[in-house]
Amino acid sequence: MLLWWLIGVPLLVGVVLALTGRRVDPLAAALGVGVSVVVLVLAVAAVLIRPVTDTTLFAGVRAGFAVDGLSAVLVVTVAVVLVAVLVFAAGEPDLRTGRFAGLMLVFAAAMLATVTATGLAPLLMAWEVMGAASWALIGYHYRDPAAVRGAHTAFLTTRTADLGLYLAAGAALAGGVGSLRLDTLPTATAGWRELLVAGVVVAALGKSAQLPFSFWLSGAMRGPSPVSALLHSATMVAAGAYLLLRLNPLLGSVGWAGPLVAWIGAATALGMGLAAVAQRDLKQLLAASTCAQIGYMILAAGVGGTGAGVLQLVAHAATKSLLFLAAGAWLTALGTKQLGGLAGSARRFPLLGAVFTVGALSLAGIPPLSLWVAKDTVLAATLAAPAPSAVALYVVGLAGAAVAAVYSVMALWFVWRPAPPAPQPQALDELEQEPTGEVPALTGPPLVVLAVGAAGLGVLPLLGHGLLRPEPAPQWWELVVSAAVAVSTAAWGWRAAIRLPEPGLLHRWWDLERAARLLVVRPVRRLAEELARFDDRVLDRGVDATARATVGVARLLDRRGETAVDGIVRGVADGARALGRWARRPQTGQLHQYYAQASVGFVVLAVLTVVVIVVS
Amino acid sequence: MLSLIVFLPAAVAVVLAPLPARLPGHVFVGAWIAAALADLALIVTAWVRLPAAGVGPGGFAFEVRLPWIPSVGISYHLGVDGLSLPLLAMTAVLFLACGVFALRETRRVKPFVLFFLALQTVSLGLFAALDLILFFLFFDLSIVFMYFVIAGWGHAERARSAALKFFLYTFLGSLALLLGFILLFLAATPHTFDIVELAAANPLAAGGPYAALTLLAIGVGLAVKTPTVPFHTWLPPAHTEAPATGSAILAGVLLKMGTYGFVRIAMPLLPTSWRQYALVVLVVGAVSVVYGALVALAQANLKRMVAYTSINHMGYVLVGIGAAGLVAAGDAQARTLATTGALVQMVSHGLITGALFLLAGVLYDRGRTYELDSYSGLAARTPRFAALFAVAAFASLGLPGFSGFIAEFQIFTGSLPAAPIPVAIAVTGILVTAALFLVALQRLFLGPLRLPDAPGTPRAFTDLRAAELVAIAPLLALATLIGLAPRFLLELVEPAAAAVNTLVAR
Amino acid sequence: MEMMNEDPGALIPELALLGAAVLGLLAGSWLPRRRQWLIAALAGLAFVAGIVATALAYTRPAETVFGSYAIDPTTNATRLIVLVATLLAVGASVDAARGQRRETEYWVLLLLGALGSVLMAGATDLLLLFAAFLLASIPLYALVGWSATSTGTEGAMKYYLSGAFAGVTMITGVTLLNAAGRGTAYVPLRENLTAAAAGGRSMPALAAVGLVAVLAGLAFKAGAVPAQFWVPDVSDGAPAPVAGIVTTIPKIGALVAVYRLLTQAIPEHAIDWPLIVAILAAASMSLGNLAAFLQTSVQRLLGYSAISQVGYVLMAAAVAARTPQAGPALLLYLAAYAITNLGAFAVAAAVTTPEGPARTVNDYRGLARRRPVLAGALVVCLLGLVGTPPTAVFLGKLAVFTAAVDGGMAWLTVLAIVNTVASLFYYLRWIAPLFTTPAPTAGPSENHGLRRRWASGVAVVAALTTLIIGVGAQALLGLLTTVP
Amino acid sequence: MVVTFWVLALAAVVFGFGVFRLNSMAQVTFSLLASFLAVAGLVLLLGLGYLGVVIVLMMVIEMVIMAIFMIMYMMNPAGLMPMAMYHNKPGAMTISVGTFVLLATGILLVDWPQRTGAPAPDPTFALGRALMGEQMLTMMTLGITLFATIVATVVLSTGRGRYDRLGDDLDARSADDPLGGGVGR
Amino acid sequence: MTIELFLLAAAGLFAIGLYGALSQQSIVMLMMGLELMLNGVILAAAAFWYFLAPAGTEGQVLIVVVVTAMAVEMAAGFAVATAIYRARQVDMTDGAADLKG
Repeated sequence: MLLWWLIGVPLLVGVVLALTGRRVDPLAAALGVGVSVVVLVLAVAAVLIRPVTDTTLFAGVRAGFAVDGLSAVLVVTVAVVLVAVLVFAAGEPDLRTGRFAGLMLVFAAAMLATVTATGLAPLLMAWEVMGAASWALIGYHYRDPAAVRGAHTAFLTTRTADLGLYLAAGAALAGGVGSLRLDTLPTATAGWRELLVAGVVVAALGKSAQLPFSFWLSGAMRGPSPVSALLHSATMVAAGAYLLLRLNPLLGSVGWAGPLVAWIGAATALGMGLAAVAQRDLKQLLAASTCAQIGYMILAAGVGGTGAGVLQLVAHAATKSLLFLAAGAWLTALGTKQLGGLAGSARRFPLLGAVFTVGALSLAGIPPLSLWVAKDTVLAATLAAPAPSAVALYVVGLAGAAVAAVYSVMALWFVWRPAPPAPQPQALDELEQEPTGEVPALTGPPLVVLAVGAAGLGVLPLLGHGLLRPEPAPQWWELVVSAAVAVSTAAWGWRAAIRLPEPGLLHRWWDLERAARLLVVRPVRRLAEELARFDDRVLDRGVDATARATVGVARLLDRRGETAVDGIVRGVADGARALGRWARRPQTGQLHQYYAQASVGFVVLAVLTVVVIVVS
Repeated sequence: MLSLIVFLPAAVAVVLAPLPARLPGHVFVGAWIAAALADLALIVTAWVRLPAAGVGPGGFAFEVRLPWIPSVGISYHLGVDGLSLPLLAMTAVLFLACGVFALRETRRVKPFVLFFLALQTVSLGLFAALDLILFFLFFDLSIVFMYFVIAGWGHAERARSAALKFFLYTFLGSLALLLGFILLFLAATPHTFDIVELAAANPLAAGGPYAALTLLAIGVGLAVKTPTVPFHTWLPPAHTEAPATGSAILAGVLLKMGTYGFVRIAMPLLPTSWRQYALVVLVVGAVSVVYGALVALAQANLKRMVAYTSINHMGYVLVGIGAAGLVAAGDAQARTLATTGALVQMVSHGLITGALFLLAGVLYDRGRTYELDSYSGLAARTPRFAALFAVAAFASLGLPGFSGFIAEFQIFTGSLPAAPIPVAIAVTGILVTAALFLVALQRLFLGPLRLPDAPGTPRAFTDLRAAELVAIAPLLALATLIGLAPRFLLELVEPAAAAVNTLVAR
Repeated sequence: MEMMNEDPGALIPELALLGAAVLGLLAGSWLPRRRQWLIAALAGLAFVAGIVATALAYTRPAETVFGSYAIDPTTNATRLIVLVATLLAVGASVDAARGQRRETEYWVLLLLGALGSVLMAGATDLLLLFAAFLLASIPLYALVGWSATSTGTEGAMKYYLSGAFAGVTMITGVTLLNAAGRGTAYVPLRENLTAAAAGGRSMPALAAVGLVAVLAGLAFKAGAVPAQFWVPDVSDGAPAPVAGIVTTIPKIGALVAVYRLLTQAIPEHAIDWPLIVAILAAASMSLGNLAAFLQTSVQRLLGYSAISQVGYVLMAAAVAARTPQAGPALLLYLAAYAITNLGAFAVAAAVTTPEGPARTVNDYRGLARRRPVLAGALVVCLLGLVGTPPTAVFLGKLAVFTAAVDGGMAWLTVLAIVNTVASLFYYLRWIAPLFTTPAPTAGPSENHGLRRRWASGVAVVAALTTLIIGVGAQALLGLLTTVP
Repeated sequence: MVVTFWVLALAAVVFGFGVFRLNSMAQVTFSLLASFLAVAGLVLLLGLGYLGVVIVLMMVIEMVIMAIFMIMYMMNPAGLMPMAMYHNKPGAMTISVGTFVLLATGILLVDWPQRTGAPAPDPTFALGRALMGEQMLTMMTLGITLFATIVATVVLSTGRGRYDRLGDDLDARSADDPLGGGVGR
Repeated sequence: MTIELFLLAAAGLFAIGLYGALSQQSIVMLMMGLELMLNGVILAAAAFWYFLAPAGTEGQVLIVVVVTAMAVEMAAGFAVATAIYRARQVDMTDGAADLKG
């Protein structure tokens, strides 16, 4: 029951808010925050009580929800970030609408359902709703074509990957797992299991914006910052990682899955980190960084380090949502999120500057902040893994950490750089929105809470137990090495920040989107148009063509020249008309011609009959 | 009881017929709404009482069987089971919605209402019929009445030719169907047209070319009505030219007659051949799915687009029932899922596409065109319309939480074991549908506001009126209900689907 | 010479028609012009009496009277169909014939024509068949020319000349069959032909030529290819009720005669007559349907439709020896067609324009609003001719198709299906204008012409009957299924 | 016998051909009559005396009537002007010659069976028995047909009926006829 | 004097008659063609009777029927010719060809 409340309350309130229209707008923000607090309370209760529900969904297919160790962490994380984000959003004037609050709640419900689902079917349901909610939230400013385009890209890309889950469900059924329960999936029969795993992996990579799907996250940055903070840092993108962590036993049951996933994670960590360095738009930088950081979770999942992955997830959630919210606050206040335009912003809004610094340093992996611990835990798990390429993965991971330090510090350098003496009026043209010049008071508390989390969550392994105390813990030397790498590259980054190159390829996120458009979208559109033309011209006119041929024959027959068939009715009708004309020709009105035709008819018939008799 | 359900609208039509046409339209529409409500109430009663009727799997409830032409084995035989009852309910709901929607109809209201009442009777009758000839009777009459609706109340002169095409094409299909029925009739000893008896006797159990021809005739007949690629070309013009309510009924109810025919007639009565050619059905379904979706993507006309998505959605149904015939490949649970999914898809498509066509009608009413390019940014001007349309679009693209997902998920998971590659290809259909609906939403509602300024657009571009809202919202609400809590429907459908599969597997 | 059954009591329906004709002609000579309707009443009475007598005699065992006339369920069914159809035709004609100077003769000719049609159906001797053929032809020539209009007379001329030619062909065929089978009565004919077939191919070939020639005559009566040429011209030229009569009444007798001749006189193994009939069927339905496509004159359209409908009936005849369902199917179809076709012609007789009778489909614009009941009747009749359930013709088609498939002629059924769809096209050409608004130039069309109540009434009755038969077919089918 | 046959047969065919070759109406009619008479002769030759005579009588009368009609309607009653009243001659010739060739082929190829039985001593008596016996209904029907023919020909050919002559109520004192005579009252 | 010769003569008459029926414009001339065809039929019927089945009477009755039919058709033909002459002053079939198509 508790679980139904946990999912149902935000869902229902969200739907009602989203559909009621503008009448509820004045109340929306408060209602949203209130419900999110309720959700937090319910989440905490759920963690304590650990409820389990299970019901039939389809014939033999179960729909179950449960809170266990892994989901407990996620439920609380989601709830906390939700509260923080909604409180923050309450400060933003154009987000104080029923639509926004409602969609956020719907999204949260879907996320909560995703992480508590115990079966593939309910997971897929929640998973897809999450995608749709993200579409609506990214495209919140629906008059902005870029936002809408970003929303489309995000939804369609993730849905493409989601097809993997549909296939996985079918494969599971075919493999003998009729109930589609997650914990029984590894028992699927061999051939189908491979398909199952492949489907799950693709879906997870897509949702988590891993290579090669990362590009959608770039477009998604056109959405409001709180959306980015909730969806594109803490929750939705992490869902893919969550899925792989959750299905770790399944990955383990197929030999190639673990290494593949691990390498994709590592590659994303490094590759998207490099892309982040090339970004000069703060949100784009953060987005690329998100891909990279989630790469570590994926890496952890690939090497079987569930605990490490969860730790990274939680730490990253706090850190990144903090950073996004800060970026959003600046965007509101200053009207820009370009690093160049943010000069002096940290000095102008000291609180923002402080929390942003905490977050960025955590992101850079500077000890003793949370991501330093988390990342090292992941790397430790990597080293401990039996995979033959463990060392290589470790090195790539470490390189990724170095890159992370560079871009984090680069961003810090820009925001702390002294402001130009006076803002140029012409610079207004470059602004992305009207600056308000102030940061609402409401934004403070959530940022502080998140900053505390970003700084302190690294202690979790010391306090926690079970999942939160991942084995193996990083060796002391590992911690030292990574700290050294982080600090040194950070120092280099601080000095080189202004001079860091922005190669076009990296700036454009490795041209992944262009590739997708070139390889997938355009061919499909072409195909669609061709088929439509085919449909109109060929299928529909197939009969028409026969008709035209018949008309030709009719003309040939009729030397006097029949008037062309006027095509009021196309297709069959045309042909039939032509035939009809032809069939009327015997009816000349001349009796002697009737006689002649009838005689010939009967003679032919009689001859035919006799021939049949003689031949037979 | 069933006879009452089926013939109540016709009876109302008979009562209305002598009234002078000069009476205000509300009188007629009101009577229609009342009839539809009463019918719906009766069907709900039947639904509730169905468990009490104590019918085993494969059995029928509320059966009525009267000799009609006993010397040739034709009887007036009605009955419902889990296959037909949901469709009956869907039909009643859709007609009710259309009735409410038609409150704004001003053109020749009396015959309009009479035709719809007649259509309602034949639709309900078809889904309750347990005799091939009775089935054919309703099948054929549905074409006749729909012809008059399209020709009489469609858009301008082109409607006439679209209606003609519709009539000729589907009539050809119906006659192919009749040929198939005759072949079935002749195969059975004693000769009979009774579906239940034929299913029990399984006269063509041996298969062979005769049975294959029978299946071909029936299959083509139903495929035209469904329609599947390549028999679909009547559908887009018919939809484009039909009035909104006509389109809703055409897509929502009449298309189901084809797919329902497959599960009610082709599968149980020709199991051997069905198994033999199930892969063909499945592939035709998969092709329809992908083809319909892709062609819809390229459309610039909203109604044509929705029409093509209907081809796509009906393709899923074929995939599901095709998989059910691949007995050797899938286990019983998978096949039940596939068949159940196909049945749910019928109900779901009826509700969702009905809503979409009614919404398209609203658009036409305001802007006098279906061209997507003529509109932009309507979300600001008409938020309620935009919201409902968005919901309908997402429901149609198979988003979880709506009935479409419940159907499609079951179809995919249930069919994949049977034929992985065609089904995997078919799955991409949901992606293309997603793309096309997003594009449509974007063109219509997002971006800067732009309205068509053709001379035929006299009135202000208003948001949904109360009647329109009351007509459309319940359809989507039902689709959502099925999407979130499908058990009430599945409890009914699953045993029936399993029973059909048992018949197919013998 | 063996004793022969010469019971005139078995021929009451025929005698009733004859008696009414003779009495009518005599009485008509002394009746004032306005009182001639009494002859119509007399004719109606004769038809009703015939129907009653047939109904009473229905259960009597089959017998042959006068050595050449079979009174069996087939004949009885034909009697019923012809009598009912003619009764409808009387009703449809009243408006047109009422008070005309030759009204008496109209009814007399109608009675005689109907008598000829019935006699054709019952004949079991080629000579009687030919005599009945003459009787079924001559009065109808006069009926077509009865109105003495230019087109009516031209129609009469073409009808007569076609008929004369067909008659020559038919009697030639009778001669040849007589030579090959050494007899004209069906039973010995069959025996002798069977015996002759064993002795070589000469006699079957001779008989085959004869059979084709006899079928030519019957095809003329039925309006089948290749003796169909008169049909459109006559139905176009004659007044609507007469056109309805000539495309309906003789057709019934002729097709039953075809059926009887083929099944009773010609052994299938000697002559491949199913092939001939199938070819005739295919040609008739295709040609009739195609030629009807572009017609705008409704009577001409119905004329072509009549040709195509013969094709469907001939399907049943083609499989007559192969399946027991053929006979009932043929009769059922004929019954359904007769009523439906007369209904359609009755509408054509009832609708008028300011200039006179409505002749083209455009004259029917807006009829649905002007006269909804009549328009409804027309829609029912036309859709009935297409074979839409629940009309009578649908059941006829169902039965015919079933018989054809059962008789191994599925290809013919497929062709018939394609043809049915094609026919829909031209029937819809007529239906569609009913629901459009009339052309603005047309004035108020309520006040012109006669109130053709009788024709309208017959149209409605025919439409209702076709629906009633369609729904309650068991009663009719019960009468027909006793046919062997 | 054989000579008679050849003469009569040739006469029948040649006179028959003459019908469509001669120019004068009178000649045409009598050519046809001659053809009929030749056939009647052939019938007589085959021992059917009664029928032969019947044909002769019938045809003489018929041809006389026909001659009258010819004179009534045709443009060239006495052969004063050449007639050109043909159409589609080549087609007609092809069809008729083709038909003849086919018929002749058939006649020559058919394996005609042996004669079975012998003529009744008095064929005319046998004919009478048949007409009164098994063909009675045929004869009755032909009788009715003659009745119908009378009615039909009157309807078709008379321009004026009793109501024209005697008024709508048939109560005129004297018939209103354009010419005198007739069965007036 | 064999059956073949009789039949050839009959066929000749039939074919000549057919030619007339097909080629003559005048209604009366056309009817003459038909008569001539019947003439052939009479001859054939008589021959069949004599050479094949002289014991039966069908052949004779057939000739009676043909002769009657000739009379009936002639009468009807004249009536039709009169009627059409009265209606449009023509006696040619070509002149009455309004009904077509």
